[in-house]
Amino acid sequence: MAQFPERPSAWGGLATLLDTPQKRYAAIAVILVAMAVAPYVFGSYGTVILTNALLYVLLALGLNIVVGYAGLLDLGFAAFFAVGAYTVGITTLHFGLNFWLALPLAILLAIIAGIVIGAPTLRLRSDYLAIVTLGFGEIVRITARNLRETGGASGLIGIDSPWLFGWHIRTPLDFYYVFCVLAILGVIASVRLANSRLGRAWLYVRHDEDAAEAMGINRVKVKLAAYIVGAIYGSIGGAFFAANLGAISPESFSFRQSVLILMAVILGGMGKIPGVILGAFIVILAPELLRDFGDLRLLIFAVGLLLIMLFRPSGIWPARSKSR
Amino acid sequence: MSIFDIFTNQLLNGIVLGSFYALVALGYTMVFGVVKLLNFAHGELYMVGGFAGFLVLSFLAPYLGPGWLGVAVSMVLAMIAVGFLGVVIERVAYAPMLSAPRLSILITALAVSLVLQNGMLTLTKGQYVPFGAALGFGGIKLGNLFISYNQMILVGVAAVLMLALELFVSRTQYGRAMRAVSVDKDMARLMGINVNAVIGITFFVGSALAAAAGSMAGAYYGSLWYFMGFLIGLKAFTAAVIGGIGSIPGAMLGGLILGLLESFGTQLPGVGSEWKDVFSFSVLILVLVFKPTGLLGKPEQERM
Amino acid sequence: MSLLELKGVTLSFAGSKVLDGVDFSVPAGHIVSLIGPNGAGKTSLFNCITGFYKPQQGSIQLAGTEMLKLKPHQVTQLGIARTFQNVRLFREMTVLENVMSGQHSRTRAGVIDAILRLPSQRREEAEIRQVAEECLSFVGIIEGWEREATTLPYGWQRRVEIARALATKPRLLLLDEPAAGLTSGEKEELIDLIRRIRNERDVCILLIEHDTGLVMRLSERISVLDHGVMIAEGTPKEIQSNQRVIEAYLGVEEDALDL
Amino acid sequence: MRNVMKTAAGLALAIVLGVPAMAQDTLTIGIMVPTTGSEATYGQDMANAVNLAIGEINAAGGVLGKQLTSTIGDDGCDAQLAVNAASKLAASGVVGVVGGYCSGATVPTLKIYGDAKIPLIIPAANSTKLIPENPGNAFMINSTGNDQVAKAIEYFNGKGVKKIAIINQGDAYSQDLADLTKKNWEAAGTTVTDIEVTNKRGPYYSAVVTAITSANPDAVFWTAYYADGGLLIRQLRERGYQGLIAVGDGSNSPELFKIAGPAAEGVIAFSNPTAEFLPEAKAFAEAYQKQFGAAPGPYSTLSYDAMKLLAWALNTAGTTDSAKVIETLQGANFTDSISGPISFTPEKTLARSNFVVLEGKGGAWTLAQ
Repeated sequence: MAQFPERPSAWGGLATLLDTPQKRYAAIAVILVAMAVAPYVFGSYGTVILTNALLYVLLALGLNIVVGYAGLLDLGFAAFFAVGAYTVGITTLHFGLNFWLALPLAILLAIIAGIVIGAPTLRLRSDYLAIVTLGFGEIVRITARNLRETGGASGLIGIDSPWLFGWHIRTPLDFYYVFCVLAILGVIASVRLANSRLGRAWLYVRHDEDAAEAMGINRVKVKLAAYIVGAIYGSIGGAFFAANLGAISPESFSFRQSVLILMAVILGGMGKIPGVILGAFIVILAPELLRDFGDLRLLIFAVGLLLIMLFRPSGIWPARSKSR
Repeated sequence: MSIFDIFTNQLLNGIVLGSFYALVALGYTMVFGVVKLLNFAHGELYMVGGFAGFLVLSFLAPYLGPGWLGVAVSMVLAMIAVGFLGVVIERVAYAPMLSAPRLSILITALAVSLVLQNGMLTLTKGQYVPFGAALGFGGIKLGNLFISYNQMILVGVAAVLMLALELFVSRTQYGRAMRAVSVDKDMARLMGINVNAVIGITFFVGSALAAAAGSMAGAYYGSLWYFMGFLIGLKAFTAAVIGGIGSIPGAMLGGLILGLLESFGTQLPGVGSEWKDVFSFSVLILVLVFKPTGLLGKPEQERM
Repeated sequence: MSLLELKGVTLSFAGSKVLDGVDFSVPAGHIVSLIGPNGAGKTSLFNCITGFYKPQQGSIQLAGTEMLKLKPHQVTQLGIARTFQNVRLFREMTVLENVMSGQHSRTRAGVIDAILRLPSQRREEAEIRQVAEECLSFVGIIEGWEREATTLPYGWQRRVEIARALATKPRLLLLDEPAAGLTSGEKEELIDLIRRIRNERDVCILLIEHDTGLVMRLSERISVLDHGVMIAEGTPKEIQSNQRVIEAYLGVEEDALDL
Repeated sequence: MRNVMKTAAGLALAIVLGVPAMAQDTLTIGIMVPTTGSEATYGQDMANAVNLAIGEINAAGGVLGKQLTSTIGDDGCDAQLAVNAASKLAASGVVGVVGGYCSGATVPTLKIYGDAKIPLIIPAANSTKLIPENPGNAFMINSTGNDQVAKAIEYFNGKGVKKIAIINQGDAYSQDLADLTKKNWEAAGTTVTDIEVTNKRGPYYSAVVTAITSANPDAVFWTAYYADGGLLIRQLRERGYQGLIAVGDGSNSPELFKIAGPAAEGVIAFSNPTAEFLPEAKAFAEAYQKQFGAAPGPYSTLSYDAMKLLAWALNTAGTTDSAKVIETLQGANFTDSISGPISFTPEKTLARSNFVVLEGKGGAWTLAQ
């Protein structure tokens, strides 16, 4: 039976490449060491953009659950990102809440937001869902812009960086390691979900809603679960984003942001974790590496994006393993 | 101004704004109807249309003058040019993607829109470009309501274009082919319809309408900017969905409704210009919750 | 006693009646066939029973529980499983994963269990896997579980679909033309499989089938649907000699000739 | 696939590491402005002006005997991009940075420049919220919103304005200015009939215009930038609004007249001193026009001055040592600027308001009264 293709898994063929535990441990060790030493190799600027890329890994993994696993087109993912960031910003600034208390609150609010917008609309066909999520994203952004509590268009300034067991997470290097940990946790959770009852249900619903329902799967409930998990990822990313920058404003949560995260998911290879990680690194690093081209850099980036999509429509990460 | 005057003024504003939205929404809806693609680059075609109109006008102005004649001719030429641009984009970027996952085409469309936008940024150095039309400020005064000739012509042209499109789709051979392709591509192919040609025509017409709106907006409002397509693209998409994406009358209705929602939203106490977009998007979401296929969208096919 | 009981089920699409006051029942422990010419409304009836279509009138009960208002997944939870006329396995997923889908409604684990890999979740996963493997073995697929399901030969795909339905632990199994596209050898195996499902797993069977030979050999009761109306019901023998049934089928053939 | 990735990674490494390597006989100035995104227009204007100043400084012998070069860090008017840009500038060994256009994007960069101890001169961003975040190395040479509002209210009172409508664009700068105006205006017992917010990027202001005119204010105050301001002014006049129209310093560009046309006649602007009407800045405006083919933008003058100020500070301190340069800036009394003398308060904001009132006449700005 070996000559038949294996189905693409969340690992996107990586499992066949690393087919023994030894190889797997070696790969993990290499990655961990690389992550640990990267700041010393790439310097302070490199650390900042790597931190940024890791944030996008987290966000893209979250959106990947919604788009890649459950097949729901979401054009307003930045809204959950904003919910996390603003919850932390408002509660720590206005109510003097500790960051670690604000974080669960941010997650809770993101869950509520996910349910409020998802429950009535997840029945919609994907194109309609796209515009609903887009509208929701804009509603969140405009609300943040108009309210006094959110600091209006100037946003919130002076958000304290958190302490963890006597360690003040403050410098770019500190945050780099924090985001490393977040990204690793995000990957682990994503993999575990993919290989679970719920993860399979997302794929069933995505591939054939009718057949899934005939198998006793409540498609609305399952989709809502995907939506909520995505929201949680987004809000955790937002919370740490706020703590890292110390200042947030509505412009960081615009449609552009949602599109960038979506690009990361699709560019690398939807549904495949290495692909999503690769995608997140590309959307962040490419414009940075092109900085020396000045205002041409976004044009070059866009043309590159177009070429990638034309030559690898299913994303950069190979869809199937090479060994057939 | 009395309440009544405000009402009629905002009604007029809503209709003018709605005509723009409707023109741009038409392209969205046509392309979606035929190739089931959300063409995110559509707003950028509107922007390019504006610049094309400007370019043509700056050549023609010495001969035809910067008045309505010059603007009309440059609008038509801009429509043709951008129509072809639409066809080229379809051929180069979308046609190879039609068998790819749908989300990938979406990203391709976003990439095309980024290329157009940033290409224009590079060309114009990000500057605002004055359109250079001189249309005058004349108009008719009815009590407290002032309707400028510009507004009348603008709405008139939009109406004529939409009517022409409706006739094109319902009466001509191409239109029938277009509808056949939108229902079932493979069946249409079996019936001997040149599906690629139909898709090409659809892109041409849709892009030309966006260009018409773009150059009219340039002439009417007086300036162009590389980023001007973004917001209207978003709004037109919204309008198309409110009306029922894939439905041509739906796009017109959706455009008008969105225009009116924004105008009256601006005036409503408690909404105002601050919250008007939230207001419009909330209405959109409500419409979809209660009428999941938009106002004039075809009911979803029976499942199974 | 009837396991499934339909009374006056009426379904119309855009004004035209697809099902018109259908009364129908499946006695417990039986293999029942639903036959009728093309377009008689057989699949529509299946879709009504499984909750995909919402009949305008009538009542559908499973062992006394009214199901008319239930959604498809709730119907499955109550104990009705189905296959589809044109096999609908989940693309890009393995045979085993396909069959595991059947256990979804019988298990609980959620997001947190999955992320934390709680012992209860691991136990449940093992159980899901075990049930799926058992169902696959039961339908005679003992290898190739890791293959992508849609790459299997057609006859195998049909059996995977039946295994998937069995994994939902049904009381009643609806098979929509299970023999379509099978070779004669495969049909023999199918007859055997269906009998085993009923005998060994105590699952009641309702099938739609065009292969009259297979229907006559397998069924204990047969119901005949024509133009949305139930025109006959009885043992295979009774149906074979029923005048209305013969007319219904002949009528169709005449229509066919007109074409 | 693996090889491709290796190559890509190697390339990335090379580019990232390659940055700090540069020649020793030049000094690099960082320019942090948006050159992409919705604010690219203004960012370009500013970068142009800085480069113009650098050209002049180099022609006059450079700084500390070395020639200046510049590197642009595009902040896209976005907090995240700004942090990236600032980190890159900080890591590439610049001796000072001129920049900061969007207040929201500038705030999170203060920490980075502060940690790297790089002198930062902010020509445009002037939100009062920058002040408490300043680690001590940033100097704001644009008067803050408070100064502008004071000037505006003084002017409105002089004209007997009782009811005013304020319009902003929903960004940090224009909203801040609108809110400050509203607060101070109402504190003086006068009324604000209407606060409106328009979308950036959309020329459709008719509904807002109707909303404004229906409230019948004596004056309309546009607190945002010239491009959309020009369109709004056009539409206000086209719809028959007769009252006073005033604009903030973001709209003081002569480009306003190109967009608004004759409708901009008589429009009042509260402005930092711009080039065209200052006799001493005429040369600057001409040089700018000659080099870039366009008139200077709203913050071009200040960006030019910022660069000149930085060069002066470096020369005066006699070293590129940042502590000395910052000390020099703090004690600066710099008069070689076209927007008026520059000195700083202990908070490192401009010591005196340099706001003036301009009036649109014959398609250009002139000093009012």
